[in-house]
Amino acid sequence: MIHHPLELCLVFSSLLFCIGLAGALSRSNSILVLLGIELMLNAANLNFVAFWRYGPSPAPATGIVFVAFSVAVAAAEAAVGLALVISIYRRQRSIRLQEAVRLKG
Amino acid sequence: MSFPVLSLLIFMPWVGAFVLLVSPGLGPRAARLLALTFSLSTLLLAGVALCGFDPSAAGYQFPESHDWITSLSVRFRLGLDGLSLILVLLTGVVAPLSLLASWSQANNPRLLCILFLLLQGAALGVFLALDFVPWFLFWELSLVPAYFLIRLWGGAGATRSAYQFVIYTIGGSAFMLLGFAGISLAVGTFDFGELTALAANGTLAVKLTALGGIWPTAIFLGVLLGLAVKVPLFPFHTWLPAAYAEAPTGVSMFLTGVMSKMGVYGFLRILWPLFPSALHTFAPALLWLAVGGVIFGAFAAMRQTDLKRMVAYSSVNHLSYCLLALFAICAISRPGPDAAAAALTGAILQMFNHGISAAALFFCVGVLEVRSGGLRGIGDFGGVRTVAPLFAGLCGISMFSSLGLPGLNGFVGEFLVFRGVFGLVPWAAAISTLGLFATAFFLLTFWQRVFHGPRIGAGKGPFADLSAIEVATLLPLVGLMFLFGLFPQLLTVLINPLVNTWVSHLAMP
Amino acid sequence: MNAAQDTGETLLERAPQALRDLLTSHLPEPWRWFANSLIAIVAILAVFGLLFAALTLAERKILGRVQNRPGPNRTGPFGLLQPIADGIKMLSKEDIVPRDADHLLHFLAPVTLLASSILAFAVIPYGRHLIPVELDAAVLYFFCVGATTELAVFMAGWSSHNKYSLLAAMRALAQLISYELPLLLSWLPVVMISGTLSTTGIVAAQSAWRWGWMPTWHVFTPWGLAGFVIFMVAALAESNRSPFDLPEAESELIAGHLTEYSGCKYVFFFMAEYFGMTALSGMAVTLFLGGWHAPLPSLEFIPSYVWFGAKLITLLMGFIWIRATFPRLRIDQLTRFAWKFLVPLALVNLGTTAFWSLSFGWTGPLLAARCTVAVILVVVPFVLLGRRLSSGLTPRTYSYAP
Amino acid sequence: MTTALLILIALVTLCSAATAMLLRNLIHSVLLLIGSWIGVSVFYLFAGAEFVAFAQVLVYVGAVSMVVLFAVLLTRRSRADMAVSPDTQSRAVSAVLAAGAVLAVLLYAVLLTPLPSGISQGPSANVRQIGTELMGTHAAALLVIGMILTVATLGGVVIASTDGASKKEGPK
Amino acid sequence: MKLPVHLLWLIPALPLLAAALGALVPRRARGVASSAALVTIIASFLLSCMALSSALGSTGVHQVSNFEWFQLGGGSVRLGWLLDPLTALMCVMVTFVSTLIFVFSLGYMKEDENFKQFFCFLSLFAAAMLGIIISNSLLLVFISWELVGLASYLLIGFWFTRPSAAAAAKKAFITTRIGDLGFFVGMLWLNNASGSLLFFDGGRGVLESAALGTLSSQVTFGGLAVSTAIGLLIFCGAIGKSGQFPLHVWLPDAMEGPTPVSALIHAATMVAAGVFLIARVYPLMSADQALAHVPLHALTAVAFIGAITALLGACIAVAQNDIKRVLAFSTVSQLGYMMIALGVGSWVAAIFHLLTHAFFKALLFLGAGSVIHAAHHEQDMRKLGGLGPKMRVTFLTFAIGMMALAGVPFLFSGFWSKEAILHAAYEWDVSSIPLVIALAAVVLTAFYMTRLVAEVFLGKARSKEADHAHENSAVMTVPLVLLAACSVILGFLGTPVWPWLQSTLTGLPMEKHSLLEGASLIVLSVLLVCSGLGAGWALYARRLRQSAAAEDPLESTWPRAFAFAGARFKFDELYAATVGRLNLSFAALSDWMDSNVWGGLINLLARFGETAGHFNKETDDEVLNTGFNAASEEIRSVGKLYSRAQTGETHGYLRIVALGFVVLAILAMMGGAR
Repeated sequence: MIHHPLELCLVFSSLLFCIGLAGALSRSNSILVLLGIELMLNAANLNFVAFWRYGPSPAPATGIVFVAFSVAVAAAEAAVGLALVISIYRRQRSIRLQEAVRLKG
Repeated sequence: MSFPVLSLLIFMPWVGAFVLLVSPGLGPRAARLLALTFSLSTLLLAGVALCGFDPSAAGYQFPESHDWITSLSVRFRLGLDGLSLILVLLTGVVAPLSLLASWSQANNPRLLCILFLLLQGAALGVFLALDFVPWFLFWELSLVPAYFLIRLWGGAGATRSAYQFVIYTIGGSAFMLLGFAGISLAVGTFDFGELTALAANGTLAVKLTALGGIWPTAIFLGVLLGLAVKVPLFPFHTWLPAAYAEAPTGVSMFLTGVMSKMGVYGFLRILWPLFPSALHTFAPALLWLAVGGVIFGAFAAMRQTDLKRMVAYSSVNHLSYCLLALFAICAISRPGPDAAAAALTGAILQMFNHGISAAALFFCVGVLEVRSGGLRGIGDFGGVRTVAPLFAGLCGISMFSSLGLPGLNGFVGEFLVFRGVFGLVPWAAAISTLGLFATAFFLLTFWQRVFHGPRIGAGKGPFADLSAIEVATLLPLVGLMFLFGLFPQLLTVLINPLVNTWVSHLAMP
Repeated sequence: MNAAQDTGETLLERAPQALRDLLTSHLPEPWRWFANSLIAIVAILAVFGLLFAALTLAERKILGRVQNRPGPNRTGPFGLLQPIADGIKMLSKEDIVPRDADHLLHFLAPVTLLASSILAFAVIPYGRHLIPVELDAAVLYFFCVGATTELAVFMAGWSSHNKYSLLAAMRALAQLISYELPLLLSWLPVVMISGTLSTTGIVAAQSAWRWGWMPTWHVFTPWGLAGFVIFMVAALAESNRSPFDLPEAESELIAGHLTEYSGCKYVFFFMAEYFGMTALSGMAVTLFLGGWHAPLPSLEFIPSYVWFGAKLITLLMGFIWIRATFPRLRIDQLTRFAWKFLVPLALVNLGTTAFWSLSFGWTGPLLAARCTVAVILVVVPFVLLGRRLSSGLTPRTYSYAP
Repeated sequence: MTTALLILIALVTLCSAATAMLLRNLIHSVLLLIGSWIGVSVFYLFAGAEFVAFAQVLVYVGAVSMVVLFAVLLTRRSRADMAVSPDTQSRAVSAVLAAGAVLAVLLYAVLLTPLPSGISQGPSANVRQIGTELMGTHAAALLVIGMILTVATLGGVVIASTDGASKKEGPK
Repeated sequence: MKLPVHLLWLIPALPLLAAALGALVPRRARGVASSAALVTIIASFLLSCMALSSALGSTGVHQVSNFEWFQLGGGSVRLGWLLDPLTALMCVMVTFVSTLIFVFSLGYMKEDENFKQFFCFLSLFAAAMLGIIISNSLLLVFISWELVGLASYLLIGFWFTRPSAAAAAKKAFITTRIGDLGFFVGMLWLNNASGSLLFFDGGRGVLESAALGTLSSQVTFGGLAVSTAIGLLIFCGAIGKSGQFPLHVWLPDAMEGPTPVSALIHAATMVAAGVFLIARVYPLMSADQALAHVPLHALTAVAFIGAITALLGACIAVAQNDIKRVLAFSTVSQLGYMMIALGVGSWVAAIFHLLTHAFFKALLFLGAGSVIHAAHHEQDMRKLGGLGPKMRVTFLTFAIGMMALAGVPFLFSGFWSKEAILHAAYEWDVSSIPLVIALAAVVLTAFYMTRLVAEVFLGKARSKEADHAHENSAVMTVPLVLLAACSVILGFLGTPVWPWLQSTLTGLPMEKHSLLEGASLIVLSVLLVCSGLGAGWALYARRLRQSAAAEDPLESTWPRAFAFAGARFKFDELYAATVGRLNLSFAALSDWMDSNVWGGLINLLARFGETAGHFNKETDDEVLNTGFNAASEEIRSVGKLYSRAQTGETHGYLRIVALGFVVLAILAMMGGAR
């Protein structure tokens, strides 16, 4: 069925993405939601690399560069996101996402 | 293009305002010093211009000309002649001193300085612009900082006065703008030089007449109204006492020292050259108004119990002398050259002298106000001379300068105005001498009530004599009073060629 | 490998290669690769395992001498067999796991740690031809493997189900993360100058001789010296060595996150610490001390791996010396030292390096200027930051219970 | 053989990710996720993207995981609480449905799109090239990323710092 | 030694310098200010003597030195100095009297804290007066004239903490300024009519025949010659400064100043200025004399004003109780004399009287000052008395002054100068009223001076202050003695027998007359003087006042008349009721017009604008906004509906995003399929 590394990568990344999505959608713990999103990002990064490596018109290093950026942004996102989580926790002693519905502290 | 000294003159204060604007962390003292430095730049650059000024030439010097709105043939033209130079010098003297007078203003000094510098730049722009559009822009721009200065730092009734001041003035200017729109429609240019030339050979009048109907008269009256409100010409003066009285001291100094000259300047620079015949037609009536300003201004001042209002009314009286001179010239079909020259010189000198002495008087009232915690009624003081002899002395000199004591600057201007007007319209001069009497009367009453007699009211408490900064504010003004009172030649040499040109133009038609 | 003949290397230089080739040359291609790797792994494990044993002994002996006592001297001649005795003792001890512990993680933690520290050895060039894995991003690999140790520490602390272990693990993590930054920043200049992340490339960049005798090791440049010092300080902290050994601080914390470990697992941690120290030293040698290059052209006849070993052992002795010399820091002093001193210094050092790199073509008097400026750029921040760091520090006053 | 290995790794990665999403124990979740991140980085390695692979491990394993673990430890009240209460049935179902729909669409797209036959000899980018690319073509983006990271760091510190909040609320 | 005319400016400049110095030095530098004032005034006196010698060397010639002050248009404004015997004599007199007054002030003002300022102002006063004297331009005269006004203002109000002094100073300045306005207009007119303000300018000056001819030949309103009109306007200035009716009211009030100031004002500087001015512009004033068909000659007006003033002053002086006020009204009266002399054509006699009067009036005032100083500032002569034995020098010198003023024959200067005036009036053929009035005033003068001396110096002390009085120090008595000597000697410069002064001033050869010419007038006046003295003696010296509260003999006889004169004929009240009220009501009118008419118009306009705006607002509110409100209500309800989706539930959002992605992807694929 899978006869091409690109296809493999794409299927893999799709699955990874959907796992992340399902996690983000289903879990109420905001940390886990964030982690799900990180997974989705990873899946996207994998696509970058896959298309860079196996894609029809490979460019010098664009895919890698984009992954590098993406990783950096993911790190930033994680830092800010988790800081927010801590802040939310400090306010309402819980990190359940359903309870974080008010903008006002 | 040579060194753009005039542009620098105008924009240096604005640069200062900008610098202050972008440095919000500045301490009040630093902000004031910075503002003072930029304000003094005017004096410095005026000195530069004075050095390069050719006193024997009548035309505009240091010309600058840049295209601006080509589709409307608007140009950014600047030029300097004797009249402008004198007023620029006046601004250079009064503006830093006004700033110095606001030195102790603790309420947001940075903003105050910014507005002051904006005001200064706008006033300089009015004195130097030679095209109507930039001129008018500067003219209106000067109102904005003035409004805020009065409104934010003024006394109890400042809001209302500031409103009245701005609305009244803008109302007048609106008519002027309309008038110039009409002129532009008729001849298609905004340039003062070109317009003057057109007016001199009659083309302007012809073209305006071509507009038909009452338009030529309406245009003239529009421009007249705009300027008359600004000067102010009696009876358009009612905004003035309120605005001057409610403004903080430094602002009053600047308003009376510089801004009130803008109107007279407009009369000399715009109305007179552009509408000689219309002005001639209306001059008899206007002459009555000017006489009315002289008399009623002085007598109304006599009734004031608020010292600032009193000085403000004396401003109405003094500025009316300038207009009296101008209207007297216009009222006569062929004025004698001597009398006309005396009247014109007198009017210009009177502008300068009034700028100095009225500013000094406002400052003195401001000193009283500060010492007494905001009181400025004539009955609130007494015997101040006992405790503050230095203040009394300097204030007395300012006062005598204002009432035209010979040896001080005020006399020269008034004498020349009267000499000229008497040669042109004797009855006007004779009636106006009543103004001289009334001025002496109310100023001496002021002096007697406030400085003489036993110590009462605010003079009773601890009343400090002038501080160093206050002396530094007042002393240059007093020094100038003596200087120009004894050597008027210093000023007349600058304007003689200009006056001669005007007089020779008068003789021609 | 063929180039070896061209350069006329000595037999000793090629000996390891030759030995390996002798063993694997007859195998088919994928197997040969596999066998080669296996040999390399075995060699590394053997060499560094022995080194570990020797090092523990040496440390104990040296510490003993420094503290004016004999050190281990009962097992074997001069106590030489002490490491073996220790090993046997530790391995034969009971492996105690707390009842509430997360068993899987409790087991995984030492394994991960040991594995990651061994993995770090993969990219260090031990000699002219002795490098297990030739990687383009070798330095990056080295440090990304090093990052895994943090994970292991956390796992150890958390899985023990002991609040003191957990707290200690957090403290250790704080320290590791704090010092990871100067560590990474300190070698960046080297990468900037040599223009590669490959360890062989970096060693090659230090192969020249200035004036015919002076090695162009990075440590002999102003920025290199600063980088080296920062690197070594950070390495001390990363490997939890004294004076930065508060995560385990035997005398105060009962070994911190290792409290609940015993027996074999404890040995793993112990080994991992020494392996990590060795690997970092090896990396320092590679990055700053010219790798396997001889210090003088005339000494090149000695095989490169000997030189590498010598440098490595020198650095390790330095570690031990420092441990014997300095007292332990307090945790606030520790983190402050990292964030307020090392990180800014490393950042400034990056700037210095940039200047160095930009002024590459300068000659004559300009060269002197280049050196002067670089030295100033290194020394002045050092002095200023040092003054800042030590300002306001007064001897702590303790209030004792009456 | 490589493909088989890859598929194996992919399966392991996916399993660990899925398990991580299902587990109640957050710490285990995180550790499993770390495993899956490493798996992804192995994919990178196979694709010849060494630099990205190592960077991925460095960032995710070395940094993100640490931050997450810290966050987990800082936001729990008790050990019992760490086991997150089971989510409502409906949300789980809807989540799976949504994810399934997305997956269906993606797989449909991936599998039905004709891919170039044969493995192209893809580019191998060494670190130097990447560096040149980063500092050349993408210099602006690099600067922006640097800015974002700085701001994120500072922002994280500001948001998470206790100074402001402790005054208002104080410890419970 | 002669002083060239172009250096004449040194004479006023030196005291001016002292004034400037006095203004700048600190208050405690008393010695600096006073010595500077003294030194400069003495130097000026010496310079004046040099000027006199150079003027005497060329009598009848007006030496001038003109210069340009500033350029004006094509021309310029010029000023100049003038040196002729009139100038020189006046300079000498002013500087000499000033010197003595300065010296006297050293003693009189010793205790005052503003000692320094006093000398500063005194110097300014002297400088301004000298400026009037030496100027060759009406403009310069006017300038100095105003400065005299300023200095008098400062000095009269010197004790400014007293409200009465402050008011008197203001009154003096304002009253004289009313006259000055006339002067100012006259000057403008003169300038306009002749094109110049220089007196002598090589044929082009206004006092030279060409200009005078033009001026007198032109006719203005009322048939007056232009020169008459200008002359009368200039005379207005003189009326103000010289305290002539109707502007004499300030002069008695000016007694509020320190006594040396009064002496200076009354003797040397201020009041003399008016007389001097008329004498200076005498050619202009008399230019219309040749015209027969004019309704009024300028000089006629001068003569009548002078006559009224002379009588008025003398009458009021009789009823005054304050020493200084008696002297002040005597000055008014004597100035009237001088004006009579000017009016009847003998400006020389006027100047003669001016000079002699300056000395003896200075003597009298300083004597009064001496008394006041000794009696601790007690000025009411009813409370004094018996000072003669205690203050011999003062008494003797005061008596000499009194006799000079009263015109006691032959020995005293006042007699000769008054005779000259009476002769001139006698010879005037227009009217004899001035002569009659002058003779009447002679009697009154002798009478009130006798009253003054008797009340102050004779009898016994009627108060504690007077009882404790004793003679002052030499610094105050020596000037008195010197002035007394001069009051005697000066008269012999202008006797009919040897009229040196007259010939010097006019530049004509000396015209000697024997005393017998006009002897009848001399006899008459001597008789009148004697009757005045006798009446005074009879009423006041024979029956000496016993207590301060005792009634005056005249008062008991004519109480209402005495009270009316004592109240100065209620001029102040009259002015307050007429001019003052007019002034105030006009000011009130101006103010009312301002706030109600002009301001009201503007406010009306503003109100109109406001109303328009209000109307506009109502329209907006009612008509336009209703529609907008309805529409925005719709929008808002839609928005509310939409906002229900904003739950804050992150999961919900994520779900929608996922579904959205699916929908989009499906759409894209369907699009791709098509």
